[in-house]
Amino acid sequence: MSKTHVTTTINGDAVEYLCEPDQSMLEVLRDNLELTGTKEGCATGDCGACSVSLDGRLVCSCLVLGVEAEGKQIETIEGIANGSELHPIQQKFLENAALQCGICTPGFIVATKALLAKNPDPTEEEARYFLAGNLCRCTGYDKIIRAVLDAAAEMRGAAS
Amino acid sequence: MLQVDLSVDLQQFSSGLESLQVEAANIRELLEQLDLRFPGLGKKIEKDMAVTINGVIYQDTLIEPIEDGSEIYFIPKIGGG
Amino acid sequence: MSENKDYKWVGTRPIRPDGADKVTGKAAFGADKNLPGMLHGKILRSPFGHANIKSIDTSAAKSAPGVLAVMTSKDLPDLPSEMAEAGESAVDFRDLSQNILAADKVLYHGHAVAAVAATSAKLAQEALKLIKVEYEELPVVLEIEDAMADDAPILHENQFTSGDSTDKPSNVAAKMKLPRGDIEKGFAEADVIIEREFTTPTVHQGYIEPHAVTASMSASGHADVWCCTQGAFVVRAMTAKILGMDVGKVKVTPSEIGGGFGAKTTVYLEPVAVKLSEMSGRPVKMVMDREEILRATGPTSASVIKIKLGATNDGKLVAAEGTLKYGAGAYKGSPMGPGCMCVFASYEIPNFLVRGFDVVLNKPKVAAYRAPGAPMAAFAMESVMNEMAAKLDLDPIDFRLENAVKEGSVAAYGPKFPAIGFVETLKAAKEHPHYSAPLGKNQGRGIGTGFWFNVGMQSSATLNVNENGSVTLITGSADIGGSRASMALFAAEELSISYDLITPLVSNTEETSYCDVTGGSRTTFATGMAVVKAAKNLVANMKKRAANTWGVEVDEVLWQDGQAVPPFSSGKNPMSMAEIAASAAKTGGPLTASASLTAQGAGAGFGVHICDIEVDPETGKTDVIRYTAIQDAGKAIHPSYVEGQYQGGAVQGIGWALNEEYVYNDKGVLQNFGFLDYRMPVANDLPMIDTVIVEVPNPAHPYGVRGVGETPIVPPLAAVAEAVNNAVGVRICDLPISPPRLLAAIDAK
Amino acid sequence: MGSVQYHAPQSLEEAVPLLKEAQKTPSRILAGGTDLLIQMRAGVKTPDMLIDIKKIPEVTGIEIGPEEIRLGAATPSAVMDESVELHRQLPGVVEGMELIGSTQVQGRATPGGNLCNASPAGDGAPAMIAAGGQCVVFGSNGVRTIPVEEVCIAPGRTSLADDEFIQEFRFPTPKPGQADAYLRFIPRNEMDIAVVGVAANITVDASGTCTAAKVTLGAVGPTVVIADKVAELLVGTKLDDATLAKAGEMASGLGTPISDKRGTVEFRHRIAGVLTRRVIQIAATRAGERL
Repeated sequence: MSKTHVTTTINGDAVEYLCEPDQSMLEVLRDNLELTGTKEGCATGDCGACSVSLDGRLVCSCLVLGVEAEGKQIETIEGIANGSELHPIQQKFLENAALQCGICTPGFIVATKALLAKNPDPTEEEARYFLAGNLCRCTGYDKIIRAVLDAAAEMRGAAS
Repeated sequence: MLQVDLSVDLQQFSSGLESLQVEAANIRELLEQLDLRFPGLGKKIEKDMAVTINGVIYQDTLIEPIEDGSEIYFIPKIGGG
Repeated sequence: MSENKDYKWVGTRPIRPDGADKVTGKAAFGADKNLPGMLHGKILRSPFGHANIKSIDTSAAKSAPGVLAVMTSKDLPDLPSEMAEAGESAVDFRDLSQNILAADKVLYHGHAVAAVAATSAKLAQEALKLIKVEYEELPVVLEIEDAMADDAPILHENQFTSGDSTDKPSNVAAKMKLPRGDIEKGFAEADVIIEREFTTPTVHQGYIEPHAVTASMSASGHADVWCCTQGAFVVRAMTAKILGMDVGKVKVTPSEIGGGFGAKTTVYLEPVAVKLSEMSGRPVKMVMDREEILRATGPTSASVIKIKLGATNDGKLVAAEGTLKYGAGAYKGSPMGPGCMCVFASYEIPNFLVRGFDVVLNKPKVAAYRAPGAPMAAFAMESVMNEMAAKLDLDPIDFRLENAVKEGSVAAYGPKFPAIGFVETLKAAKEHPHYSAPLGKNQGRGIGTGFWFNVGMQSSATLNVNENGSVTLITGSADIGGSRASMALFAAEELSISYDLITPLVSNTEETSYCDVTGGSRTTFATGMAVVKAAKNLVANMKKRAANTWGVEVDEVLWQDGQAVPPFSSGKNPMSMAEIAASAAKTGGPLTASASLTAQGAGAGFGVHICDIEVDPETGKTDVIRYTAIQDAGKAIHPSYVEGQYQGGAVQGIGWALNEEYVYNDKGVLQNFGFLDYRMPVANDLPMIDTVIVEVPNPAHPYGVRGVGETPIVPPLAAVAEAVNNAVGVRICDLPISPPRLLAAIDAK
Repeated sequence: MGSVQYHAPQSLEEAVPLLKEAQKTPSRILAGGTDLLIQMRAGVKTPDMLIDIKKIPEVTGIEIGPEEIRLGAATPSAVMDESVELHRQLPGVVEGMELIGSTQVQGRATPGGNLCNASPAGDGAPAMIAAGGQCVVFGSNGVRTIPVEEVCIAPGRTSLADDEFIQEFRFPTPKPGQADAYLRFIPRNEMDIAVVGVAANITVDASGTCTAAKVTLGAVGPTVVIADKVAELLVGTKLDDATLAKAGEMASGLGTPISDKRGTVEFRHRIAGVLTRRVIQIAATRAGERL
């Protein structure tokens, strides 16, 4: 049972870890690195709670192996805020009451950041389509979608 | 005097009697009186039922005062998700 | 709409106190707790839907690498069959214990049989394969009507229908009867009678967070339990009872909870984790995977409900008959009772008869799910109400207004209603622009209404004033949907200080007084009541401190804007809360106030939903295109989270109506055990969910609050079905309205 | 309990010894992993060795030439979706891949992986077959080329040997007047497995007459059904409503679908007809726009 040594970058920090070759990135983040902000809802890629960005690409960390992170850049929910200053997406989720229990929230915020990087001015339909892989059982999505569109407007305003 | 109506499920204790009048100043006294008349009824209510006084539901309380002339009905306790 | 000018804080929408931790990933949920030296526990589950357990041999597993403990039901005390209070409702602890680890029989596929604790989850999983269980397979019974048949396979040889004088064991655990008037006479008076039978499938609450616990038993026999639960005190009571422990020796710390909807009001893992910790001498963590959750936790009942309804031509209901059969899963205790009490609760009907049946099946034991029993009952009754309105050529809202219960109406379940808001809610729906908006081709609109009792139960709250005048607010009520914000708003309003000065906490069972579960839509109502009461005690105390400082009579002191105000004649300056707190040492010691109560007078909640759908008539696919949820909240303390309850409940109901269902094979094996095929609504299945908060104050609450969490899941099922009917002209009585079912119905038209 | 070995060869050459080893050791090729990792976790697949091919330059990327389009087998569907030119040339092939799973899954899922998972309901294969796709199969003994339809031989089984993987797909670049489309039916709007999927690749001339056609159906049989009879029916017509209706009817009778948690036999037949009609219409409209 030899473990593999992996050198990677997580939220801008150079990180090294040992993992089993069949450990998922989600397990590595949560169990090996204690980055528990990334959540497990299904471990089959169907709920989006474990969303992270891998080399700028939105993925479910449960569908990535820890060994695959070698030499890559990973961003998790822990890397979204700038120190103690919330990212506009985080702020808009709070202002719009876009969370109830909050378990899906990290995944939604990571996914929203990926959406707005790709499409700074999404329509409601585009936002719903892009985020269809993130399940929320509490909110009915209404306030989440409003927060996403609100954050997009704010970020466009800040950029212009 | 309180007007007490019994649901079908409780009438097994009262040999089918649907309603009766009881003298009581609070829920504890009411249940004691019912148990005296129909052994087991008061205990059954205390364990499994909520008491309604003029339509207001009281659950898990013995001390609630009851005004004279009130209408009393018992319903199963309610939980929820 | 809900902003009330009389209040400074109540009715506003501040950011929730726990929000920043939840958007940054810092909030600790059930699976986020780790302890040094911790083991990982896994459960061996039944591969059969129904079987006798002949033997279990755990010897090989015990000596497997990394394994420190293996347990079966033999390691739990043999509890007598006994109904006992467990916080929210009565449970039979023998059933609960055997559901956690099967004793002589497995009653559903996925039923827990044994548990292993090992140094890693992987090793625990491997060790499960070494446990040898000898089963004797038995026939399964999955459908309610089959289970009630004379020749049905019997799940429990010692279960007799409660109230029946028979010595024949039955799958019918209990019956219920609720009569009024004379239904024969009533139906004889009716001009129109409609009779239909409805079925609803087994569905799951679908919370995203898996059940998770970390437990540590100390050498002195004191158990420390961290878990995600709707009620830490209930976990404590159940764990102690199942393990034969003193409740005072069990400490339960609730983590943040990632959704529950009723299913986290019971225990599955906690007693097992504690026992494994005791056996191994190490902390034990257990986390379910999604497949285990769907196979062995939650769901709510499948139902078969027959409704016969009679009305006169002028739209008066004269008679109703309802037969409601609910599947309980493996052990007795479906929500048959509340279902029967709800089914006719919204209307004045002079003659009715309701019969209920609680039926056991080879499926997981049902758990509470948002207004337990009511959505199925309302699907049936509201569908018939819609059909009746159409037959009588009446507007469906007018027809309901004609028969709606109001203050003074005698509820179908017995008592007389105090002030309620059904009529106001119906009127708000009728006036809403959505109700009269034009529709396109293949589109249809439907309405449904919903009722839920709401409950009070036990709560307590403590306010500790810090030396700068800020306040720590402690309760034991799990916060699932923003309740800490509401608690802080109550305290801010009562103390008339800034919301930001209040830090509301959810504490563990050893550091706060008893609170029942967050369920029954009770937290804002009942725990809120305790916070208000504690705050009033605190204000009284602070006025006394100020009066003593000034040497004036306490009843001369006013509390205004967060300060004690002396009588003008005293010539003294007002004392702020910070000043009173700073001088507390000299005026009697730390400032603290607590209150506890069994909250009475929970106000019934009524909702009306308007749903527009569009059907693809060639495929049977249905899309919800517009939706409005209107409900009486009594008083919305934090309107955003009230709206959130309406929206979330509506969408769970939409899922129930359109696509969610447990699909079993004939051996009782669930086929759709993941989120891929258990089809909960995703973001692009839905439109925005508009809301209207109606406020008819609950006279029993200091701020008029009614519970709001459960009612919203009640109306959607019938609203969606009626919208489909109005779009394509077929009345679906069997949920879900999945594309194959709808297409077949369109074909059969 | 043995642990899995993980290898990520950087080149085809580096892969050769690993593929040789794969003839002796139970192994799986790892591309996007969106099926494989779930199957491993569920204990359905228990390889002792994983060969991650994503670092081999030849297996990713898109090249569009005048005669031929090259698509690396391990190109994530999100990358396919972002290629404007691929969308223009083979919109149906892109549609098949971009319908798989969520945005998150799109970031990982690959056409080669989708094909080799050999699910009867795989969304990738129908349009790739309709587009006349060929697979370049790399093995420890060299390279061979086979049509896409020859890869899947049964649910979960492919014709590839233990020491082979798909390196890339090659499609003839569509001619003027030629276009494709893919439609599937799912009960929700996202995140489901196809109940039925249908692809059409249609060529029309300036008069609107169909000169060539290929129609393929997924999830109505153990492998993709190539509806040659439907294609024959279309050629020579102007794809008028009556022809399309007839094509739909014909498609309804094809295949040997099963009843399962996702749909019934009857429903699958019905939907196959509806989708066939609709997808031909879409492909024909696109074809007309490319004249």
